[in-house]
Amino acid sequence: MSRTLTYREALREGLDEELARDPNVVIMGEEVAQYNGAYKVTEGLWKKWGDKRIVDTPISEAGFIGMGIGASMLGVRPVMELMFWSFHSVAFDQLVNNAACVRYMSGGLINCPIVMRGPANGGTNVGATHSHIPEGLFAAFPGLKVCAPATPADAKGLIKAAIRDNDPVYFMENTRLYGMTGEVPDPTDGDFVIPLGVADLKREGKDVSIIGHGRSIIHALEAAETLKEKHGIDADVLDLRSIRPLDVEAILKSVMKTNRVVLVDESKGFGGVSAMVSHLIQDKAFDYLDAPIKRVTTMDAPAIYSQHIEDEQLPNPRRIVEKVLTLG
Amino acid sequence: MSRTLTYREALREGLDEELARDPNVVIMGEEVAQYNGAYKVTEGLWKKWGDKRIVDTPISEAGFIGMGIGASMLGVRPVMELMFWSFHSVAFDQLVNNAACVRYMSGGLINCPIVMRGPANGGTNVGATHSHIPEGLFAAFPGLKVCAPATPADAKGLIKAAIRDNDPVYFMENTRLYGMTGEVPDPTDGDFVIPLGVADLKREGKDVSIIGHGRSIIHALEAAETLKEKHGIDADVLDLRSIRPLDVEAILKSVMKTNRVVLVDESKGFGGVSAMVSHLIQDKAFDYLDAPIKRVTTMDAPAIYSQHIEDEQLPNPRRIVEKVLTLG
Amino acid sequence: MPSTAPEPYFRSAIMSSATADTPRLDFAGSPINKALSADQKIELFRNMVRIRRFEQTALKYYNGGKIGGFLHLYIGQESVAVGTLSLCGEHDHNITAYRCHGHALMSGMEMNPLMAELFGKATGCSKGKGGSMHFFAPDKNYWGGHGIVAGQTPLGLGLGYGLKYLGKEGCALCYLGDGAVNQGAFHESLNIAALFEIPVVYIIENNGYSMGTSQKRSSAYRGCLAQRAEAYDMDWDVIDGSDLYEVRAKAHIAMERARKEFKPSILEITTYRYYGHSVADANAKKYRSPEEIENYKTHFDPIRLWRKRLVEEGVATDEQLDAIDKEALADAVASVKFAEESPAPTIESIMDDVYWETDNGTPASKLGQHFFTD
Amino acid sequence: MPSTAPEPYFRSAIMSSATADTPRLDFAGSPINKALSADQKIELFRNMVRIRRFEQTALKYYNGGKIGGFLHLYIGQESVAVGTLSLCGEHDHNITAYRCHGHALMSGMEMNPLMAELFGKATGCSKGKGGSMHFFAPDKNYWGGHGIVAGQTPLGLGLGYGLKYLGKEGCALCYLGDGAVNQGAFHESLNIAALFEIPVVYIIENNGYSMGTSQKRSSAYRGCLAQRAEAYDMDWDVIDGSDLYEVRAKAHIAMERARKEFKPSILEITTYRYYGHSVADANAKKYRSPEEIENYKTHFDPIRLWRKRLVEEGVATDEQLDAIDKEALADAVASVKFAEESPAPTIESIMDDVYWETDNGTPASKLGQHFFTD
Ligand SMILES: Cc1ncc(C[n+]2csc(CCOP(=O)(O)OP(=O)(O)O)c2C)c(N)n1
Ligand SMILES: Cc1ncc(C[n+]2csc(CCOP(=O)(O)OP(=O)(O)O)c2C)c(N)n1
Ligand SMILES: [Mg+2]
Ligand SMILES: [Mg+2]
Repeated sequence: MSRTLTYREALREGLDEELARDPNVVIMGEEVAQYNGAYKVTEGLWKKWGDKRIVDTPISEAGFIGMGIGASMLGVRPVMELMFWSFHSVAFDQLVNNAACVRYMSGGLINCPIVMRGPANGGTNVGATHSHIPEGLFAAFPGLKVCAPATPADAKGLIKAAIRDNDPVYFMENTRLYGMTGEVPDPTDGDFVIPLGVADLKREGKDVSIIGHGRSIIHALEAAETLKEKHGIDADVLDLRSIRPLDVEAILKSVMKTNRVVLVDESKGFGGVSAMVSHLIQDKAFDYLDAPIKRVTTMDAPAIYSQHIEDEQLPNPRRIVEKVLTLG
Repeated sequence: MSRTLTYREALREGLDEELARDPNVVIMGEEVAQYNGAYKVTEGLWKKWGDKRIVDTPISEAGFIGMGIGASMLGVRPVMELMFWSFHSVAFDQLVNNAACVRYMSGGLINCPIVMRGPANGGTNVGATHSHIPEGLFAAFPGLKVCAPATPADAKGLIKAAIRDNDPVYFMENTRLYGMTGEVPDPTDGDFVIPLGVADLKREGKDVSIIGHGRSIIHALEAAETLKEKHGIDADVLDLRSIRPLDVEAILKSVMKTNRVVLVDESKGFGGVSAMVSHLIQDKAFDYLDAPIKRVTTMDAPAIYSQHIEDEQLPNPRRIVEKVLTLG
Repeated sequence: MPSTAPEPYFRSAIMSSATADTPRLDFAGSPINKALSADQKIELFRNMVRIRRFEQTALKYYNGGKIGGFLHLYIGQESVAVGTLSLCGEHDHNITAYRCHGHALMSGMEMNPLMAELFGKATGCSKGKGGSMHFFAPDKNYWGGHGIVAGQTPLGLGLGYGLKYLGKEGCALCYLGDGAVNQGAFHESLNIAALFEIPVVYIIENNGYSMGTSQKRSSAYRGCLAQRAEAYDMDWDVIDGSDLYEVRAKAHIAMERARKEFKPSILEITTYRYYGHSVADANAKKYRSPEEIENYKTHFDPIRLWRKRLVEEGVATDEQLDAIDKEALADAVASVKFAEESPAPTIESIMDDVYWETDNGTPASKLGQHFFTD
Repeated sequence: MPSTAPEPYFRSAIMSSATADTPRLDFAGSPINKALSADQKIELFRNMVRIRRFEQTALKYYNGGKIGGFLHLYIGQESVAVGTLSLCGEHDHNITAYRCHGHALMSGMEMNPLMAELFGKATGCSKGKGGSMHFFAPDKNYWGGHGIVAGQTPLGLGLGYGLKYLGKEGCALCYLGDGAVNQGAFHESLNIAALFEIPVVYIIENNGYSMGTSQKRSSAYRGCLAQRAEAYDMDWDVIDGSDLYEVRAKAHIAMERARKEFKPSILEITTYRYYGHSVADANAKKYRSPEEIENYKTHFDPIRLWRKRLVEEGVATDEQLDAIDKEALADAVASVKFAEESPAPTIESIMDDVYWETDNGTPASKLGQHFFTD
């Protein structure tokens, strides 16, 4: 059985179930408790779980995230909300040094079972500083894991896996997806966990592989319909879901089938997840490529505010369709 | 005429000349003045230029770098030393938001003519937190420019260009290069400036393109000699010098000539400058490639301390030679 | 200052205990206020109502879907920007956070480009690239408008440093919220300000809340937030933001010390916001009681109090002030028309304003690839 | 504490004015010191000389090229780690910066794995992955060894938070230097510590310098650095680090308040380092006069003073203490042998210890590619 939930509700259900499963799971962040979360992901959890388990923090990301990391070394399992992932910039040292390196520097004596989560996206007209897309940024640090669900079911399944993982997992949500609905298995049918490191073929095709993660997948699916209807092109849409670990096998499988690739990435053009995936594909499936790997990325400027054109700066179905058509 | 200078001396000469040229140039950072610089790049400058122009700061990277950015908006031209580029982690917000985005968010009303410089490398047995390689990280932010000289002459020429540039330039040096010597044109022969955005073919070959920047180039040149002597392979060694702006033309020219590419990058494998260059090459020179683009990157773990093997974690001539030989 | 500063008699965090009858000190007689002409006093009124009318108008169109993203209203806090910025001369600079409309207007920006910016239009002060949080006017010594909490505090330090470096006798005013005081960058800035003797005045606009979190839930402190200055051996004061005379009298002292003696300081100005954190804050009346909001509006509204004062002093009549108010509203309405009729930015314009060198087509901009859009 | 704390009578930053004759308070009579048995007092001596002998030996081999990277010596500061950590029970935890050898040894780590770590060997406490700045022993409640200045201060907060969360009655000791106090992360931690009532004691090891910068050139403060605690309404004290009794007496009070009342505090312990910032610091005698260094060594050396005390108290004879010293040196020398004979890490081992899941070969570790070496 399954129900229709929003992405937000699915996430919340996942958090709630993990709070129930393990008394060491604690949720922390700005406005997560009494205010019910800036984006209402944690709505109702404070009322249900109380002050100990759901903790409002001051606006001190380096301080409270570092606190969570320190507590995780002792066995607490904090789930830290960044109100926006963009605010990573003021906690960067804690995120890339303390969480990512302490296991290594201690020769494996310490581990940090911590989750950092929050929305990581542009497209909400809040300007450059609030619209960073940091999946590729963090995936570049060995010691960290990164995932980015595109659907309600993935959001629930992956947040549960992230919380159970014994390494730091950086979980990238999307404010533009919070209200989106989808089928999510019923809890009475058993624990619903989606492991990290497994991509999901969201649409099966044969002519081209459209590969991405997060909201790009929603765009890709829409683009795929257009491609099919208007151009007779039948696309595979592969949702990476997890950026690190990365399901390279699934990527190669799709590419070896279609021989043509368009990567969709909300990052700016220099780098991002897609540059990495591009390199991997040409390295491992060189002989299968009938055309250069193309990407659809965010136009390479800081995020613009204007509500009239921000969606044009970002990848969108139109831009994906156009890019696929350039493959000839 | 030219003299033999160390990389450190060349940098210092460049700084000194710019201090003389423009009274608004000011050097700031931890221990840059009275201590003469942790790595002695600024040695003697405080004595020569005094308290106003050479400024010691507290250990407050977010504070003093933000201060430099604010002052640059008013027309001061600060050259900020990060004792290690690794310490970017505590100043990240200032580096990627305030410096990179304020021009954009103000619709072009404000500019930040500032240089951030310091060593950005592994290989000195100082462990994971002190050995980050952030060229790719920062190049991913539109609004920033990034360069990384490999030789004394490039160090001098590029630091002068960086200081004169009206955009923020992040200048990546290397402690393993500071003591290296090379020819640098004599100041009496005129102002020696190397513009950003121009790669330098450090060795001319025909069989394979080895492309990188910074210390990787020194390794690449050594590898190229071995390849020539032992394997009869004649390599182009292209020094990017500037990561953003990036001399894509020079890259393509080399690749179209050799049809084989090995990228060398001290970054970890996920991302880095090399993933981007790889993507660009396969995109723009797809039909010229006789083999997949290969990379030599730092082994994908946090930087190890042990002096016995850290150089094995990093790209080195042996690893480059081996990689080139895999191209068959 | 600390030793002679009067004890704060009203603080927004403990506002419920203050009433209209709480006795107030009178700062009208301080030199900087005595020096005000009638016209200047009226001008202060005009500036406050212009902010309020501009924002009320913006609110209407935000609710009508014409404005994107966030809209952090300054309504209720007008006396802070107006009082402090009224003291600025040609060498004084200012910078603030995302709640920046008041500072922008008081710095001398026109309503048209501001409203157009909110509407995301090419005629906006930031060409539609900044939005509500990012108004700038360097030509008016106004440096924004910054979205990352306390991220502007080192920049403000840099403005002060720059003034000193360039030999200009002025000071930098750097505003932040009561929640922003707990960001590390602010503390780093304070230490450097005191150590380097930077002419910067940090102004905490204490409206009692950071989003839904009251001051008591976000900060540990002795006495008040400004008192943290003592940690850096720095001066501080607390100011009742509902009284324009007090704001000016005390800020003037701090600014003069910055300009003449290179002494930085922290001023904490108690104030209140009438609306939610941003307009989208649906909880605004959950974490604050309606009574608390009403009490402030009724007894401490800075515009109402200033109006009363002007009338009592015989500086202006209610009719004159009404006319000014009307004019302000008319300007705001006109700015909407301007905004509505302005073109949206073009897609190509997304790529402008990233680099000075490319914008200016310099030789440097011709070398190498600057942009990497796929 | 602030109101009753005796005025600091000796501070390293103003050390030149203190001499051996400067009158000292006697903390021998405080309960926690009175409770010490003779053996325990001798043990404190042993712990201090073990640190010194270990480091002197390491220094020799660093100069001989056997140790890579940095080597930040603790010599001169031994009483701080020994005095404070001697107060720790099974639920007390500690964490420090890169100058971490003393804390590691005093937490109960053996010399062999520490020396092997310096030598970059696989038998090192961190398998050769951490080096001098990164000693760890979670089994001994010792959480390192951290290289980013003040980066450990939020972690220390987290240890205290974790203890409280897990219902353990203990406290966290978090050490930092006098230069580290100006990092934002420390201030954020202080506010949270006070606000959330976290059982953490921040210990500023004030050796007067951050690299070549004296306290006066890096920090603005009133009275002393610890006094910054007042900004957060937090307790603080200043301690003469050359007196082990004083360190223990005052730290005990702070730790008890943390454990029993969840009151965090800042202790500033004045001390001195005899060598450069790290061994590679060639300027060590440029920014500090040789007289200053000699004065400290002669009059304030904590080991010499403690030895004198033990002899005066009749707790031990010089001969007994010499024997302990010799033993410490012998251990250090033996640890070099151990380190020399140990194997270097293998190249393959570079890829271990990145992820718990891959190290433990869990099902999760089999899914997806975790590593991206080309
Ligand atoms: C570093 C960072 N963290 C969080 C936020 C989200 N945020 C924006 S404003 C705000 C509250 C700030 O409150 P305060 O400083 O009191 O200013 P006010 O809004 O009351 O003017 C928060 C949490 C942010 N913009 N930046
Ligand atoms: C964020 C950061 N900035 C700079 C450094 C370089 N650095 C290491 S130690 C140090 C001085 C610290 O002095 P202090 O805190 O007094 O500690 P001490 O060395 O005296 O024990 C500096 C500048 C660093 N490791 N991290
Ligand atoms: Mg507020
Ligand atoms: Mg020190």
